[in-house]
Amino acid sequence: MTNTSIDRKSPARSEGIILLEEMIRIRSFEEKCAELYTREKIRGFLHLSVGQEAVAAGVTPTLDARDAIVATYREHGHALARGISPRAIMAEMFGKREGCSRGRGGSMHLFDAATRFYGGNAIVGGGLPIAVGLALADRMLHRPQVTACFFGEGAIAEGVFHESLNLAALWRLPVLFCCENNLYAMGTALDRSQSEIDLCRKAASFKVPTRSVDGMDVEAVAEAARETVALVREGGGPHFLECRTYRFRAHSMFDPELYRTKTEVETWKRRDPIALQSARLRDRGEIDDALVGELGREIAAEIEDAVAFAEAGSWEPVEELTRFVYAEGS
Amino acid sequence: MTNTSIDRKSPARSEGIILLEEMIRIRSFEEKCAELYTREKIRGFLHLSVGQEAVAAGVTPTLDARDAIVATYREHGHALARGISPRAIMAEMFGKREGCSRGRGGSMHLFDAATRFYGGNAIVGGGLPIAVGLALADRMLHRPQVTACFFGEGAIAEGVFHESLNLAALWRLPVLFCCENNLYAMGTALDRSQSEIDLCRKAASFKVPTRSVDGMDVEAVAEAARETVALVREGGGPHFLECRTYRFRAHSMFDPELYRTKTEVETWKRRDPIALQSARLRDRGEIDDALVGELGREIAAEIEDAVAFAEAGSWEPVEELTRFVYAEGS
Amino acid sequence: MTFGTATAIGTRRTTYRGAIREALREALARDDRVFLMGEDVGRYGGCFAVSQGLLEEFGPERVRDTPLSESAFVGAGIGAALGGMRPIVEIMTVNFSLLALDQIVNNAATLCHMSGGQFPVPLVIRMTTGAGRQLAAQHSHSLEGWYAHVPGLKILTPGTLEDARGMLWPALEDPDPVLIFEHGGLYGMEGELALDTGAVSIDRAAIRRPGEDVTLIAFGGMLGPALTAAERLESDGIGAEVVDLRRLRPLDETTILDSVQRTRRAVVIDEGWRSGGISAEILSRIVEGAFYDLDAPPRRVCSAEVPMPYARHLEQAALPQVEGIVSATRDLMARHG
Amino acid sequence: MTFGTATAIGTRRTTYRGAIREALREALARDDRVFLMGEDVGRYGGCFAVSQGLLEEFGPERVRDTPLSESAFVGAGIGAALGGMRPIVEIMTVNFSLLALDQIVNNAATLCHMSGGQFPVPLVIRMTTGAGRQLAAQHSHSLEGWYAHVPGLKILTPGTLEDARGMLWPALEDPDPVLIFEHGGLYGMEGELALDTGAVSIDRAAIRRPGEDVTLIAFGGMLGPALTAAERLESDGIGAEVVDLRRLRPLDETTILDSVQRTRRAVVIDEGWRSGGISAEILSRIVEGAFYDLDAPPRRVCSAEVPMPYARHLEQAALPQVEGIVSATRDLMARHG
Ligand SMILES: Cc1ncc(C[n+]2csc(CCOP(=O)(O)OP(=O)(O)O)c2C)c(N)n1
Ligand SMILES: Cc1ncc(C[n+]2csc(CCOP(=O)(O)OP(=O)(O)O)c2C)c(N)n1
Ligand SMILES: [Mg+2]
Ligand SMILES: [Mg+2]
Repeated sequence: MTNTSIDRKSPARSEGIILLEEMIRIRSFEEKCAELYTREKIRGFLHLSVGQEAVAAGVTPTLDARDAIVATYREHGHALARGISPRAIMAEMFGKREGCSRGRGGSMHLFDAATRFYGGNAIVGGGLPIAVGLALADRMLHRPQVTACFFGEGAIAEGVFHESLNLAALWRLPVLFCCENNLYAMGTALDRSQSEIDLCRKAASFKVPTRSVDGMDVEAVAEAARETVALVREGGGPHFLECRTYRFRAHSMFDPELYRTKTEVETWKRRDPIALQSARLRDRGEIDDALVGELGREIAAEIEDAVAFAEAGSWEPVEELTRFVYAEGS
Repeated sequence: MTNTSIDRKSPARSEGIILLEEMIRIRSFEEKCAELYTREKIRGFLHLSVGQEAVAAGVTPTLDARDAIVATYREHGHALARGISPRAIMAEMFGKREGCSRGRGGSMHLFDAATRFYGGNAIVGGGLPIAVGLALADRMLHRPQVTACFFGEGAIAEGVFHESLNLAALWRLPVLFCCENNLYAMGTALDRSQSEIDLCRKAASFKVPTRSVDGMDVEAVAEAARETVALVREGGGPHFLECRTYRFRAHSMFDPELYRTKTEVETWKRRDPIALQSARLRDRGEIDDALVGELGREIAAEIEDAVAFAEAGSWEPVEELTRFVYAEGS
Repeated sequence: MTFGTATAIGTRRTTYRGAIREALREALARDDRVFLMGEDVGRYGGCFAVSQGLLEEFGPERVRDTPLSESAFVGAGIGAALGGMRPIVEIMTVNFSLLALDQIVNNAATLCHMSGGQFPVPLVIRMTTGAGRQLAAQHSHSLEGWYAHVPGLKILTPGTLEDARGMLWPALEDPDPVLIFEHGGLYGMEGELALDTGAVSIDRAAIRRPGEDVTLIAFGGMLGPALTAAERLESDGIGAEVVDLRRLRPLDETTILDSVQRTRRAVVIDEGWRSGGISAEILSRIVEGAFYDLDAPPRRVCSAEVPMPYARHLEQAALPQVEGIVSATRDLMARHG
Repeated sequence: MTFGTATAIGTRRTTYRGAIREALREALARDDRVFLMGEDVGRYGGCFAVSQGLLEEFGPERVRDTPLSESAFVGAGIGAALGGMRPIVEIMTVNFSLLALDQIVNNAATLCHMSGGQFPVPLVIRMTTGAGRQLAAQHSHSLEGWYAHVPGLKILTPGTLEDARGMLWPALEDPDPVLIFEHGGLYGMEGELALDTGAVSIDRAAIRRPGEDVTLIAFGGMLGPALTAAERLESDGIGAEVVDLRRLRPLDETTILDSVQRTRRAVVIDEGWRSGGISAEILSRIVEGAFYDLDAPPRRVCSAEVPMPYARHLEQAALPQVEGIVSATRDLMARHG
């Protein structure tokens, strides 16, 4: 952050405003990504979380700096909420050397050692056992840390979900399994992918305590996450948190959306987490038009800055192509 | 079967006696295998089901000839109970061409197209999706058939168990998932492999109906299986049948049995399914010493015949080594 | 089975994607035992839009969406094949096939042999392979050559519209498990196809371009670059023959050796990683079968040994390019005999 | 790190199994971050008795029995490595590793690169490989050469007691994922080991027997047969040099080429299947690096391309045998230069 940088966690702003701000940041960032995708600045697969911002914005701040995060290919929001700089994320999407994965990962593979952000995994379910292992390391090294693992409800069909929950439960490891249930895995609706659509029941079959929350209500998400993370940190073993949410946009940029109706999407849009939180804060008198305008301008500036940074970034020299296939100095 | 052949399903014998007879056949056959293993007639891995005979003997006869079976590497009992000739099975264990897999499979890979016996799978959990697929074929071809899939409780930790149950439940396929819960997977006790040791609860989390039965009581197993198979056949979708049993002998021939106490084994041996059924039949006045002696002699002769057959068998010519890597005429 | 021969009854414009869709439609229409199963093949219309419209045409029993359970639905494909069906299982991308590898290698490839011939597995598995679309390290592998190591499997790699259209039917008629690798970069490839194009023979490699001086051996996504390179070499006065392997297992060694014995020089082009790739097998077959005919050691042009990077310039640098093929070939021609 | 050099301070008798156990014990004692995890490594004492006694010595936290969940416990190994531990994950048999292949290939092998170097994965995975014990088609694969195709992994194949004893420590010190393939047929191999044998260098292949006329290249379970063949050839007056590859990825091409440039002839022996096996890569490297030095085309002696049959005579016929190596070598020597 240079001159355009903004004090994102201004103490003057209430928690509710900070949550709103984070959601707006994510939304704006991703809307910008969509635009940059059509301009071919960003390539490959691009998965936006528009509509689901309350999950990343609500859960992530309940973690400590020493905690770890494992996410999916739909992880811009988590990366931003974790505090990875928008510049580094945007540069990554541009494939630039200044990107948080040096341009090697792209949208689906954001990584950041400083904030213990372990990706950005594009294999559905692939991150779950990694989270279990991170938590195992914490346990063996007697560190009071939590690993938060985000995944979609589609991942629950993968065998590795079950293996991972069982292992974590058997060994009582400090993992928060956070399921973003947006009702679809690409075009496959939950009830065509699971014989039991009550996902908490599935988790409970491993004796993992569960909680389900309205994933469109960012304050509810934050509260549930805070309480659940505390339980995990206190040695309560893994917990499963279902956030019931919805993806407003297509699965990726190549999705004709044949599998759901416009009406369904519109109905859910009436529960837009940003609109809901704005309305609540207005009701509470915490925000007014002026503040909303201010937030918007701050964030827009931040994103413009990130785009400019990414544009100005450099290309990793082709000679370095095979660098990092193995660790440096190995 | 030649001159020594015995009318194994003599109508004069009651169902209880037939169940007893089948268990004695399996026990005797496997005790013989153990002996032949020390004589190096049988090689490789050899997994005996001694103690668990009530499961194979009780469940298998409740299936029709048109039904299919998928089993594990501990499948001699299922193969025998299914009516594959002891000769063909023993010849297989000897590695002879006359074996039910032409000597290519051995103890862990008994196959028989005539009785729809699809193996003999030595990958824990590996047979489950195959069973799902067989049932899918039946459904798509409108055949009122059932596929019975046997597996140990250890397989429940494998992701593919969950994937398979979900798929079968989602599509309401006619599969009987029969879990032989003998409390150990090699040396790993159930409670060190599962966070939830009530296996029916795990199956129920897929909305699969479940039933648990005393796997040492062959009549109870038979009754439970009969009723469950009927439900599956009638279109009730997949069912999960847990048979609570115990393995009296080592996991395989290389097992020092460090993981359980002699006392535990002895306690279970007091519930030997053969002894239990014999006692019951005596109480009922269905058998006496004479009949028991007769059964023993008949079965001994049958097994001697099988061993002689296997001994006299031929070796597949080495020139045929690569035969069957691809289908004949492909 | 009769093979479509390109008689002059006219052509139509289509794409690789369209050709595969047509093949699927034909198979579904022609044989009741055939069904398509995989993630999002139905309602979504196929991850790469290959199966679009088939659900509407054939219904959800025969165009069957599955949950995200690669191991179970591939295994179910094996079971359904054993049970008398002719399943076509689609795995979205070759990387995800690793979640089903146990079923493919431990079951599909072994059952026929383990059972002494009683249980062949007439299963077709289709999947997308290859890089070039900036999908990075978990969506860009080229593992078809890797799969070709496994006895019991057959491996097809359509690189032309004809093969995209024609390989499915013989794969379905084959009693053994056949894996078809569709290159993701080719789905949009357009061209003319004879109106009556149908099944093709999958027995032999094809000489896609005759030449006398050097043999370029390629398949799938690398066929195009190999042909372009051959054209460029033409202007240098180098006559490059281009062999399209088409099937990686079993390999058609005869066609390879015949060509190399004539040209006495060979360059193998493979999008897979070099070390231990199918390119190594081709080199070995050439050396074992035609050593004394060679004027120079055969060459390989392969992908750099790196999990595919996202950035376009790095990805392109990792992949075999026309220039690389041309310069390797020129270099080879300059070697003494 | 210092390497044990065989100074003459005496030897002791041990086995391949015992040597590995000793290496495990040393690693567990020496570094608190090290732990062993896998199916039945603890209470059972290890499927092949390798880890017997370690649970009693180091307790259940560090000798950790897992459920039958290959994908999850290999993935957990990756996570634990990322979290600062030095996990040794045991997979009972190479075939079962296919259930974890997604984690190995899509995660362990890619994370360092995908993250731009931020997240190397210092994980060691040990597994049993190979045939010869009549375990049939689902327990007898030799896939170490197959794994060697994957960038991001390192592949070790101990074929001697020294390497069984000494490869684990450098594997643990390596910042990248290292797979160690222990040949099941070697566990009982007995011999003398210098009292102070410790870690070995894993950088280079080793010349296990010098010779001038031909180079036999082998590793793991095939090293013994290669050495025996070399002795037999001696009596024919053929001096066979035996190169033990030791590490299949990265390959030590220098040692291979040095030897072949001297002997001008090579035979590669590999228990893996021929087509697309590591044997093909070795042949290719030889041809690419020493074509003009060769007096005859290099040869391969590999396993028959068949899922391993159970019957002993068939299994033995499928596997490379001393006689086969000897006759292939003799045949090669008879070829003109
Ligand atoms: C193992 C695997 N199979 C298939 C895919 C292709 N794929 C990518 S995202 C996706 C849907 C996942 O749905 P869900 O887990 O609900 O997450 P969401 O996309 O809804 O956030 C699929 C099928 C993949 N990436 N990995
Ligand atoms: C995927 C896989 N992992 C490990 C093994 C090794 N193994 C063979 S049997 C067995 C125990 C299985 O236990 P369970 O399923 O309870 O069956 P049981 O042996 O008790 O009949 C193990 C770990 C295997 N065959 N397959
Ligand atoms: Mg979803
Ligand atoms: Mg068991």
